[in-house]
Amino acid sequence: MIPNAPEIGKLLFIICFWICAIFLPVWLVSWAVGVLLPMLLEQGSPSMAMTATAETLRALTPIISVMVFIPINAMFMVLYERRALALFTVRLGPNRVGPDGLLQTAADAVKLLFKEDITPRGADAFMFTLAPIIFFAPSIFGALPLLAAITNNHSLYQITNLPTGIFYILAAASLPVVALVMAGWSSNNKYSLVGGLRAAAQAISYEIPLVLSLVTVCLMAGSLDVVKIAQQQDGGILNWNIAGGGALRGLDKAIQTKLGVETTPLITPQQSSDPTETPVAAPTTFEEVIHQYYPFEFLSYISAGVLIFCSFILLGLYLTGACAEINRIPFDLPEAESELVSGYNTEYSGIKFAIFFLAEFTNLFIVSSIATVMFLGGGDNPIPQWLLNKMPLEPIQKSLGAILSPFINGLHLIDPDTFWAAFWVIFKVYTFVFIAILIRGTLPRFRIDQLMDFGWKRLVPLSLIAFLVVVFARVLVVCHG
Amino acid sequence: MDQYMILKDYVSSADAETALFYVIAILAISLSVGVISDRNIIRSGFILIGVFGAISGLFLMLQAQFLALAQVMIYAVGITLVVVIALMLTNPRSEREAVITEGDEFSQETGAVQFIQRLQQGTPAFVAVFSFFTIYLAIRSESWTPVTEKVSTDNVKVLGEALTTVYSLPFEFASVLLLAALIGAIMLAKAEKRQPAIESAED
Amino acid sequence: MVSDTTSRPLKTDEMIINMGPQHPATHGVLRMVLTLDGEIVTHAEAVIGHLHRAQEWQGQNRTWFQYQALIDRVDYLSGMFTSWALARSAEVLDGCEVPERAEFLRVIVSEMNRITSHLLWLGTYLIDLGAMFGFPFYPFREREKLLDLFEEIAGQRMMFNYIRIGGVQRDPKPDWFTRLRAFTKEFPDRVDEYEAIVTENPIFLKRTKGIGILPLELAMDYGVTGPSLRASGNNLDLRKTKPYSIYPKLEFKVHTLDKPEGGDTWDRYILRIRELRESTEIIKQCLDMIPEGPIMNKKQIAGMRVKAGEGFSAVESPRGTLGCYIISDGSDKPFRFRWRNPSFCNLAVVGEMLVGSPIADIMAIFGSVDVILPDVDR
Amino acid sequence: MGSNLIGRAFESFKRIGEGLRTVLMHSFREPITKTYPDTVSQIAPHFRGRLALSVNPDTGEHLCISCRQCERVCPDKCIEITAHKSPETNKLELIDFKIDHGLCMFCGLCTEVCPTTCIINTNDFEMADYTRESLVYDLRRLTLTQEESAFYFEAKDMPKPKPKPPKPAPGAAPAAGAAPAGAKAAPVGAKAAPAEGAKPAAAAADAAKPAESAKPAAAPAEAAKPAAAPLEATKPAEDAKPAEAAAKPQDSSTEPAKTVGDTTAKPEEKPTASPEVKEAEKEKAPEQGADADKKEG
Repeated sequence: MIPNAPEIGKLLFIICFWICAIFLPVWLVSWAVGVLLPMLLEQGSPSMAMTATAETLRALTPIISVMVFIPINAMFMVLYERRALALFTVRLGPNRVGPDGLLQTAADAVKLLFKEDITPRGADAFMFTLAPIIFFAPSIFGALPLLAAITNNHSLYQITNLPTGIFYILAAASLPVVALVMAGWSSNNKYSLVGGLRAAAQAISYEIPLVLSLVTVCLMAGSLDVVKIAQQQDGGILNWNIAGGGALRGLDKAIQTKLGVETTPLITPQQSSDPTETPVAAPTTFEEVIHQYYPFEFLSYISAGVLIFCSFILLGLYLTGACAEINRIPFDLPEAESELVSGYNTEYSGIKFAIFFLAEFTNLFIVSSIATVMFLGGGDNPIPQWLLNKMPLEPIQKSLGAILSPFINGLHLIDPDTFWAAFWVIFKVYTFVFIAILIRGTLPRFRIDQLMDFGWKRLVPLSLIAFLVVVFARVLVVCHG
Repeated sequence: MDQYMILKDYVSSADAETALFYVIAILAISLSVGVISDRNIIRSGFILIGVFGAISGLFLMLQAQFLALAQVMIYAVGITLVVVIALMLTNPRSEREAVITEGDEFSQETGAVQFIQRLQQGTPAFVAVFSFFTIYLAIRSESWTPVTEKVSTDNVKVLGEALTTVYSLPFEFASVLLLAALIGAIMLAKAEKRQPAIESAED
Repeated sequence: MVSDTTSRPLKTDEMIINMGPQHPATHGVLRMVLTLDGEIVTHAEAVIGHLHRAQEWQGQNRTWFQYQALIDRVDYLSGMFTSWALARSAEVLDGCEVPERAEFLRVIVSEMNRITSHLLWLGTYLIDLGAMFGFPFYPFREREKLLDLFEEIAGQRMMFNYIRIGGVQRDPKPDWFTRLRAFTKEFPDRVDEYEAIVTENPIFLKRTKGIGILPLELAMDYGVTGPSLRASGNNLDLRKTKPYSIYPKLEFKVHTLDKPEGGDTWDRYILRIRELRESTEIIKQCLDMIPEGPIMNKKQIAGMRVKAGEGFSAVESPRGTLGCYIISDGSDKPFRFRWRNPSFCNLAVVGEMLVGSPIADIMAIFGSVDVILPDVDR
Repeated sequence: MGSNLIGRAFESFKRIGEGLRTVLMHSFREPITKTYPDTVSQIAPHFRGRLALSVNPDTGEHLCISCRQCERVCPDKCIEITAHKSPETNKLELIDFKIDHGLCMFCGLCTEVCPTTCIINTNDFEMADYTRESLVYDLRRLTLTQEESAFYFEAKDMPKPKPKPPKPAPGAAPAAGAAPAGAKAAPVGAKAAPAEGAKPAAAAADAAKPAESAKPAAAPAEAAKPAAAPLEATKPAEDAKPAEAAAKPQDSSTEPAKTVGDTTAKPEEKPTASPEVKEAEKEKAPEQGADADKKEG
């Protein structure tokens, strides 16, 4: 039917294989470090030193799992990108190393590691070496707060849960620019210098719409804590921030009431703080629930619509800003191949170049996962819970539970909450990555002044307008947060 | 086991915090010395980023997460980067040239470089040390009442409330100042752009 | 200039950048010395000659028969046209008639070659503009099909040596015509696809509209020909203005954009896209009209001779007017050669077009003129 | 203005969406590339690939008549023919045929002027090698086998050559002179060894196999190299390149007993270092010294 079915099948196979290859070691390592070893250490009557070691191990779990995750993930993403681009360009893509080219990037990485590490004459050797490190480091520690968000605030990762989570991530994401300028300047190459300057100018301009869009989402959610934001959006696609930041939550609840599904009693801060409105004792009918969530009837409906529209704009703003922040096409001006040879990394070779390469793909992943957590409900199932309850999934769940219960209870091997959360996060994140690849395969590059114009004259005002509209529209609708 | 208890107590005690404070402070001070002593002005700009990073570490110790992160985002990355870029664009060559043209009052980095030169000559060093000790003594002599209550783990809310209630007037003043600076910068940039056009007309 | 920079309160140094010959986007071995003020080009100078192979001299030291094989290396993307220019000049000198079937074949293969040349330009131009990974493969895909057809009749994919003095080298099989007809049927759809991706793409429009404007007077002064000239408003196309071969029998349109202020890079792009469609139409007509008959009127032997005298002829190559001037002394070797290469004149005007544009536009402008470096240096 | 801006924004989104859709839809088309070494696409029969010398597909006799047309017409001067006039038949006889494929530009002019359609362009394009010297193909590597010749004669629609009139068998015994016999045997020997490296991509896979097996045979051929020395000693100095001639790998002299008329090719026969070769080696040493003197002088 589809002439290209074998190739698509191969790509899907590669995705499945690599996702297993990524998440199996990460999960095993974090389980071993965070659960098994402490459990063994604390058996019987543990000495204090052992308890201390166990605690340290638990505390170190997030960072160890991230360290394991990043290189393998980058390897997969390079291959994923190449195969997907091959699909778009009616080619085959890498298919020589390993079955269907599975090990292509591994081979490339090995090749890069063994290449000569050259420092050009006249370069500032210290800065030249420091730049890739500064570029790479934030992608490790910047991703930490996201871990708690995407694993349903798993107890192992709670330690990374910061009250200013999203702000921390943004601060970490702004650091690589310094590295780019540093690399450009210290290479003693004019093309590199221009690339570094472009990187700085671009990142500073596009950080504003990026931050503003995320701030607006935080405003909708009423928190800077990524875990809180992720948990707020639980319960299906209607609760996600993409659907107006919870503007459809009332609809969701109303449907549940109509269907007679057991609902949790809703406690919204607005209600408790608002003295005029007496707390309603669990509304029972569809109309009542609707009225409770959309108190101003028609105005509320309109503002809910506006909120949904705004949240789509915000997602667009965020993705545009993020694309510029991580130098993806069509914003890859710092390394514009046809203009600046390779921009800031022209002079880099060997492992330093590999680190730049690795960090770029990791940044893409992090940016996509931020979008997932902030807009698409993190690890939440898109199908609403009441719909899931209607489905005949009970026997499957029970049988699965019976099989898996020894692992869950005895060894703490599988945490069902975390597992499904991780599954949905992976799915959503790689969808974003796929969109980024599709854009890369289609669009030409901006020019630097057009980029600045677009950033300052279009995106910044748009993000400010969206911010204002959301502030006003949100008053009329009872959202979460 | 006892040793471990002692260690655990120490880690969570105020002494450890003090020790950490000194470590960060020494880092910040040594980096700042690096900023003014490095002969390469662009490199000293990069070191300045490190100084701001260390200061944000101090903020973190004060439980002011939001401020610390803002420090990193705005000062360390944003502003310093702009300064570094300005330095690169205005004269990428070393400061030696600037020293020769000492009378040039227009070029900005000449002033900065001269400052460094004089500092290295030693006369302002005395002034700097003197003023440092003055400030130090002033700080020490004042009796600061320590706030014993912990503000909050989530002090963003506290900060926001403070800015919009008690400190709203200073906050507005600061924004007016920033606006003025913004307009001034635009005017300067525009004036620069007009100039070559006039000159070419003269030609 | 010096007084300019010093009197300004914030002086920015001018930077001299050597773009090429190893730069990834200079289409071969062109070296451009750029003086930059920030990112704005204040002066541009193209340094050519890195690929000079003394083609004219080589021609004078080889026999006619041998030089036919060499000549399509001058402009490797449109070898049919260089061969044709040489063959026509020699035929003018020699007075030998070309069989009609050969003329039809010549038109077919050279219009095919025009398509391949424009397709390659399209792909590389999008690479110049930064669409590195997706689109550039599509034109190359169609180009491959035509190259396969070339390989079947001429023996090679780029160095054809197909059009000979007095005719063409080989008569293709009927199967070849069928395949070509199939290609002409599906090709317009493919062009539609290119246009869907590129033509109205807002980023592409931003990168090309109003960039690198070439006023008609400037173009005429520099002797610019081909699509670059037609985009600026002149309808010079030798196929119409000085009809040769069987072009008078064919119905086709010379696309010209009526641009009083001069054509920009987008105009040059859209003109080439239209020429792709027009060439397909020409091929279709030729396939319908091609008669049976001989294909060669002159014996292709090693010691082939051309009558003494002087001859000039020009053809409309994908890059513009390609002229060939020869003097023969009646021996088996030509006495003097002179090529009029379109790329040389088109490159000369690029320096003027670049001044005042940012670095990023250098490639957008330079690429839009479609210069082939071996054609410049000969 | 405002509505215009919004309208333009929507227009832009529409256009970008259209482009993205077109690109995405391409992923459902069949890929146009192939996994090259595994699957080789059909190459046109007239493709101008590596040059080769064909033999008569029916009889297996070499078609070259040493007319030197190709050598003359070659614009790159990459063909070098060594031939001499046979004293018995008073006809030109081919001794060696060398093509420097590193110099060749594959214009195919030599194939056009060849009167016997001996030199042809094969479909072989895989001729990468480690040294420039190994791109110089000699007679043995150039000559195609009978099957390969048949394939190309059919693919290129070339008229099949008539078999040569049988030559009068020379009564000269092999003992009469090892050197002329060796020289005469040259084309025969060339035929005996299957053309190495002749891998027509479109030809059947088993056609390539003998070529592969010929590779190990090259090493003994190198050993037999000095055998060319006596040959050159008797040869008139018409091809005044003694040093190069000496470098010719000729396993032909390993079969000195063969007569010219003997055309039965024995591909499986491996050249062995016979006593004659050893003798030749002994003779060669002074000869080479003389050559060196000649060059210096």
